[in-house]
Amino acid sequence: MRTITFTHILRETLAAELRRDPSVFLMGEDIGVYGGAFGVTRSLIDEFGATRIRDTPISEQALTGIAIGAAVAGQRPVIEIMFMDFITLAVDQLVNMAAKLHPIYGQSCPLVIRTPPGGGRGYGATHSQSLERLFAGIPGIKIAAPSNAADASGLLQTAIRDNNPVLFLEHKLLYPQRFEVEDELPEPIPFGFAKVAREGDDLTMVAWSHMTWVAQHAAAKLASQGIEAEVIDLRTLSPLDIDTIVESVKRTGRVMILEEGPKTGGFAAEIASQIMENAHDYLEKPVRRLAGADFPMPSAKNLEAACIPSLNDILALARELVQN
Amino acid sequence: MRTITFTHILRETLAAELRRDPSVFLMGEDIGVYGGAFGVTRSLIDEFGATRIRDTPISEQALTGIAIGAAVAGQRPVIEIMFMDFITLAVDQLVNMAAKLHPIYGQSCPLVIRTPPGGGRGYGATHSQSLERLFAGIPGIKIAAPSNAADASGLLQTAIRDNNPVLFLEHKLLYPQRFEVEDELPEPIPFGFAKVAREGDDLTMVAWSHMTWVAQHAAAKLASQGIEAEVIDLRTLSPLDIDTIVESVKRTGRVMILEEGPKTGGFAAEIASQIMENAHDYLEKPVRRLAGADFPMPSAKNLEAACIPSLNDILALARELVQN
Amino acid sequence: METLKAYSLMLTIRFFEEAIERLFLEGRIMGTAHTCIGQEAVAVGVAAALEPRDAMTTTHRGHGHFLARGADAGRAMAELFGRETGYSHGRGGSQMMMDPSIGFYGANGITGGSIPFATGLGLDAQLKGSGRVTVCFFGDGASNQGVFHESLNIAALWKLPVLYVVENNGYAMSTSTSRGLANPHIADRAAAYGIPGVRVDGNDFFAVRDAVASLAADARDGNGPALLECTTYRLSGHSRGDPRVYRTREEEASAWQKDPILRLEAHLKSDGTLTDDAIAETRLAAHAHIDEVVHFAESSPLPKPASLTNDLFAS
Amino acid sequence: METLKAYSLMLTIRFFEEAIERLFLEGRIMGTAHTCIGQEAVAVGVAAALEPRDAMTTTHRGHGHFLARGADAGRAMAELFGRETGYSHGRGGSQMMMDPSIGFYGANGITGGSIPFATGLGLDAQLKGSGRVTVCFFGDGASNQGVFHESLNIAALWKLPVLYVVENNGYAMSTSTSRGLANPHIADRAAAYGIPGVRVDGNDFFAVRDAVASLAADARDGNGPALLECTTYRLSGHSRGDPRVYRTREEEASAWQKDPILRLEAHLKSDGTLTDDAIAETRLAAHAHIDEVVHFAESSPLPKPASLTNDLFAS
Ligand SMILES: Cc1ncc(C[n+]2csc(CCOP(=O)(O)OP(=O)(O)O)c2C)c(N)n1
Ligand SMILES: Cc1ncc(C[n+]2csc(CCOP(=O)(O)OP(=O)(O)O)c2C)c(N)n1
Ligand SMILES: [Mg+2]
Ligand SMILES: [Mg+2]
Repeated sequence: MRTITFTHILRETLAAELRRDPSVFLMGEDIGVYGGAFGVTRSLIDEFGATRIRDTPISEQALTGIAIGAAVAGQRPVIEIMFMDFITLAVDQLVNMAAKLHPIYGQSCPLVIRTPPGGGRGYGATHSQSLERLFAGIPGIKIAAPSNAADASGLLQTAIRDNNPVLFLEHKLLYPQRFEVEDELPEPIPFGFAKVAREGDDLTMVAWSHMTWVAQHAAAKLASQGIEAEVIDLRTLSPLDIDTIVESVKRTGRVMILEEGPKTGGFAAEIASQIMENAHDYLEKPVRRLAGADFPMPSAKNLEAACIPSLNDILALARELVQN
Repeated sequence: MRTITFTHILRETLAAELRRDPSVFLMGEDIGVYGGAFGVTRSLIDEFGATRIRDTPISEQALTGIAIGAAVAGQRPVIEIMFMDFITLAVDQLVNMAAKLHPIYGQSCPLVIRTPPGGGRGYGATHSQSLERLFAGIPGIKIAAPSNAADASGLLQTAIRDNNPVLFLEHKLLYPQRFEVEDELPEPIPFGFAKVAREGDDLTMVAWSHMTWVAQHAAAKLASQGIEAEVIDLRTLSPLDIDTIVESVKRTGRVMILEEGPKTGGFAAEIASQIMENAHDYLEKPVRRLAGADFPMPSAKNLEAACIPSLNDILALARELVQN
Repeated sequence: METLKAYSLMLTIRFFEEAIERLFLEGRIMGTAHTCIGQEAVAVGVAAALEPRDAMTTTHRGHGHFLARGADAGRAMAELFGRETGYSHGRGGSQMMMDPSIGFYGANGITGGSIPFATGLGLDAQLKGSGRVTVCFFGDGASNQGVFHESLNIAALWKLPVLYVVENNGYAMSTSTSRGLANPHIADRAAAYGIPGVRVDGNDFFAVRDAVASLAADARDGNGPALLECTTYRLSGHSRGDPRVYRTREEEASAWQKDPILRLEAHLKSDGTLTDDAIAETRLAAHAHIDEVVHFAESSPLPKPASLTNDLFAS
Repeated sequence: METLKAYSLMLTIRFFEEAIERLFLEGRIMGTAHTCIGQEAVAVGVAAALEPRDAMTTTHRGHGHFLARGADAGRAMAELFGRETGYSHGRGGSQMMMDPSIGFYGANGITGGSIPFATGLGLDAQLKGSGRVTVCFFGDGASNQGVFHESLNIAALWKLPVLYVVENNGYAMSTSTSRGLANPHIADRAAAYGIPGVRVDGNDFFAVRDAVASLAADARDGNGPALLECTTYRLSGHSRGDPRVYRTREEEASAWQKDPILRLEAHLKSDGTLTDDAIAETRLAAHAHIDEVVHFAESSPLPKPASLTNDLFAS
C-alpha cells in the first residue's frame, strides 16, 4: 500500500496507458511543459514527447472535433478541457458529432474528455460549474465521475479502452487529496457499477465525485448519533447503476441524492425518478435531493459555501428522513 | 374568432412587438427575404427593413453573443436559431454569459432565442432534437414552450418584454397547425402558469409543446373508454408551475409526464422529482415518465416514429396507471 | 481518373440529384436533402486528383462528393429512402452517411461541423505517417463558422495534410457571399494562417483537378494544409421547396450557361473524344443506372426499430 | 488624457497588481486573478484615446483596463476580497465586473467570450447612432477562438464601430504565440475580413494612444471596425502560482528592460515634465492610494448569502 494524490494516480494511469497503447495520445491547452492547469499531465512530455502530449491553441471546439476525427480514424485521444465550464464551447462537437457516430453511422469513437467540474476554490461562476447535466441527457456519451484515487485509475483505464466518447470528471477539490492505494495500479473498473462506500440500513445517500466525501463525513457523524447511513458512490452516471441504488433503498426506505450543481434540472432528478420507478413501494419517505443553489457559483468564499450542499445540510436532512 | 397557424400568429406577434418597441429587432440566419427556414419571419422585412430583420452569416456563437451585448446595452434582440440542434454552438454564450449577467453583474439581458426543437419530419439526428434539457439546469435562463397559437403569442410577448434571457421553443410540427383564436392578439401571458388543457380526475398527464397534443388526443380516446385524464400544458418549463401539477396530482393520485426527447436526463425527471417532493403522500402509483428513446433521432419514418412517444404508448400507460 | 470516367460520373451525380428532386415532389422520399446540381465539376475534379488511401469529409450537400469518391449509388439512394440497405441503415438520411472503406467520412448536418473532423483525420495521417491526404469540403457559408478558423489555424500550425476545399457557390441558403462574407474572396483567408490560398473556376473540371493534384502533393510532402476556393453556382434551390426569392431567374439562366457538364461535354466533343452519339449513349446509360438505383432503393426493406436498441454504443 | 495622468494611472495599475500578488501570497485573498504587469501602456494608451461615451470590454486580465477606464480601485479590490462593496458584491471576483456607467462591460472568464459581446455593443451604437466606439480587448491566445473569426466577419460586414485590440503579450498561459498561432502576426488576420490591421509597440503609451485615436475616429465615422495588435509582454506569471517553466529568466530580464512605465518615466524626465523628486512623489502617492484601496476592501463587510435568492433574474 501507498498514499497517492488524485492528481498523481491520474498521471500514472495516463502514463501507463500511453505506454500500453501507441494509439493513445493526450491533447489540450497547456498540458505539455506546463503540465495542465491542475498539473495532472506534468512531466509526461518528458517521456512521451510533444507529439503525444500535445498542446493546442485555445480552440476548444476544434480540438474536440479534431480528437473526434482522429478517434474515428483509429487513434485513442484523451483530451483535457481545462475547466468543465469551457466544455460549453465543445457541446456541438460532442452532441452532434461524437454522440451520433455509433448509433447513426456505425463508427467507433474512442475518445476521452477529461475535465474538472466543481466549486470550492473561489474561482467564480465560469470556473466552478458542475455541468454533467449538459451530457447526461445525450444518448451516446458515457460519464464517469470518480471520487477517489483507485476508482479514478480504474475508471480512466476503462474510459481509454472504451470505444465510445467518455466524459471523465475530475472534481478540482479531489486533485490534491491523498488516498491509500495498492502499489500497483488497479485493474480497469467496468462502467455501470456503483460502489457501496459505506454500509448502513437506516438511510441511503447517493453521491458521485466530490460529494461522496461530504456524504461519507456526514455518515460518520450520523453513525456517532446511532444513524447508519449507506453511502453509494455512483462512479459512473452513464451508465447508471440503478440496481445497486434500488437494492439499498429497498432496505432503507429512505434516500437522499447529493449533487453539487444547482438542484433544478440536475442529474439527481434522473436518479430520483428511476428510484421512484423501480422502488416506489419500498419508500418510507419521498426521495429527497440535496443539491446546489439555483444560482451561478459566486466567487466570495462565504457565498460559494452557501451554494454547495454542506455537511450540516446533509445531517439535517438525514435526521428528517429517519424520523418516525 | 378566426383560425390561424402557429407560424402566422408568431409572425403577427413579432410584428406587433416590433411596432410597439423600437428597441426590438430580429436577427438570425436567412430570416429576411427568405423568411426563415420555417417561414415565421416571412415578409417582415418589407415593413421593418433589413436593419431590424437582420440576416446574419452562419455564426451561431457570435450572433448569440452579439445579441447579448446589444441586449445589455438596451436593445431587445429576438434571435432565431434555425433548428434547436444548432443551439449547441451557442451554449457557451448562453450559459457563461447570458445566464450570468443578472445574478453576477447585476445587468439586465432582455434576449429571446426562438428555435424549433423536435422530430416528426424525418430531418434526422441533427435537425430533430429536443434540447431544452441543455438549459433547464442552468439558473438564469427562462424557457417557454407553447403548444398552441394563443399561448405562443401571449408567451412570446412576455418573453420579449422580459428583462432576462428567454429560450422560446417552437416545435416544428406546430408551425403549420391551425388554431382558433380571438381576432385580436391575446394579452401577454405571465410565465410560470401552466394551463389545464383538459380536466379529469382519474389521472394527470403533464406535457409541453407538441406533446400536449398527443396527450390531448390520448385523453379524448381515454374519455371514450370512461377514463378521465387531466392534461396539464406547462407553457413554461422555467419557471415551472409545480403548484398546478401538484394540485392535480392530489386529486388524481396518478401521473405521467410526457417528453419527446430521450427519457434519460430529460426534463420530465425534474418534474417527477418535484411531484414526489411535493405530493408523495397523494400518489397511488409511482410517477411515470413516457419519453423518447435513448437514441439519436433516426431519419427513416418508421424508426423516427419508434423513438417518439406515441398515442398508443400513452394509452397503454394510462390504462396501467388507472388499474386497481 | 480518365476524363470520360469523370464525365460519366458528373452525369451520374446530376441525374442522381434530379431523381431526388423528383422523388420529393412525388412524395416518395421524406425528410430533406440538398442537391449539388451545377457543382459536379468540383466533386469530380477533386476526386479525380486523389489516391485511394486519401480521405474526404463532406457537407449537407454531399451526394456528389460521395458518388465521386466511389459510393454505391444504390445504397446512398436507399439511405434517402430510409431503408435498411442504406449506408446508415436509414438512420442517417441525406446528410449522415460514411464509408471509411473508401475514405469517405461524411458530414453531420451541422454547417461547418466536419471541418475539425477532417483536421483530425489529418492528424491521424500525420501520426501514422500514412501519406494520406484529407480533403475537407465546406461551403462559403460554413467558412463563417468559428470552427473553420480554429481548425485552419491548428492544421497550419501542425502542418497537417489537409486540403480545405471551399465550394463557393455564391449562396449560403438565401445569403449571397457578399452579404455573408466581409471579404468575399475566401481564399484570402488563408493568409491569416500563413498557408496557400488558391482560387479556381470550380465549373472547370480540369482546373479543379489540377489544383487539387498540386496542393495534395504539397500536403503529402509535409508542407501542410492549403485552402482551395472553387467558385461555382448552386443551380438548384437550397433544399426542397426553396422558392429562390433571393435571386433572379436571369441570374440563374446565365449560371446555367456555365453548366460544368455541358462545358466538359463540349471539351470532349471538340477534342474528338466523344461524338454526339456517344454522348447520347453515355447520358442514356447514366439515366438507366439511376433508374436502377431508385428501384433498388425503393424496393429495399424498411429498417427494424428493434435494431436500434443495441446499437447506441460500440462494443 | 494628459501624459502625467497617464503615467500616474500606469503606476496605479502596476501597484494594484503587485498588491494582488502579495495578497495572494499572504493568503488574504482567495480564488484566482491574472495581473497585467508590463502591459500598462496598452490599457492606459487605449483609455487615453477614448471619449466618455465610448465602451470597452476586457479579458480575464482586465484590472488594468478597468482602472484605466476610471474604475474605483477600492471597489475593484473589494471584489477580489469577495466583499459587499465590490463591483459585483463579491459574486464575480477578478474576472467578472462591469460598470456600464463608465462604459465598462467587463469579461466573463471565458477566453474570447467577450468578443461577440463587444460586437453587440457596436451594433447597439450603430442602431442608436450614438457615436460610441467600443474597444474590445483580447489576447493573442483568444484570437484562436472561433468566435473571434465570427465576430470580426460580422463587424466588418456590418461596419460596426468596434476596435478590436489584441494584446499580444507573447503567451497564452504557457503557449508562446509561435506555438499557438500559425501566423503569429495577428494583425494579418484583418485581411480576411477586409479591414485595417495595424500593429504597434504596445509598450509605447504614445504609439498605442495615437493608433487608437486614429482607428477610433475611423470607426466613429462609419468606416467600420479595425484590428489593432499591441505587442507587449506579460511580465508577471499567467496567474498566481505560475512557475513560468515555459520561458527563461533571461527572456524575462530582457523584457523588464522594456518596462512601459520606466519608458514613459524616461520620456517624462527627458522632456522635462518630471524631475526625479516628482517621480518619487508620484510613485509614493500611487502606493499610498493602493494601500488605502486594500484597506477599504479588506475592511468592507462580507456579502450576505441571503442576498442571492432574489437576484437570479432581473425584474
Ligand atoms: C450550424 C448550422 N447552422 C445553420 C444550418 C442550416 N443550413 C444548412 S445549409 C446552410 C447554408 C450553408 O451554406 P454553404 O456553407 O455556403 O453551403 P451550400 O448550401 O451553399 O452548399 C444553412 C444555413 C445548419 N445546418 N447548421
Ligand atoms: C474558453 C477558455 N479556455 C481556456 C481558458 C483558460 N485560460 C485562461 S487565460 C488563458 C490564456 C489566454 O491567453 P491570451 O488570450 O493570450 O491572454 P493573456 O493571458 O496572455 O492575457 C487560458 C488558456 C479559459 N479561461 N477559457
Ligand atoms: Mg454556398
Ligand atoms: Mg497572451
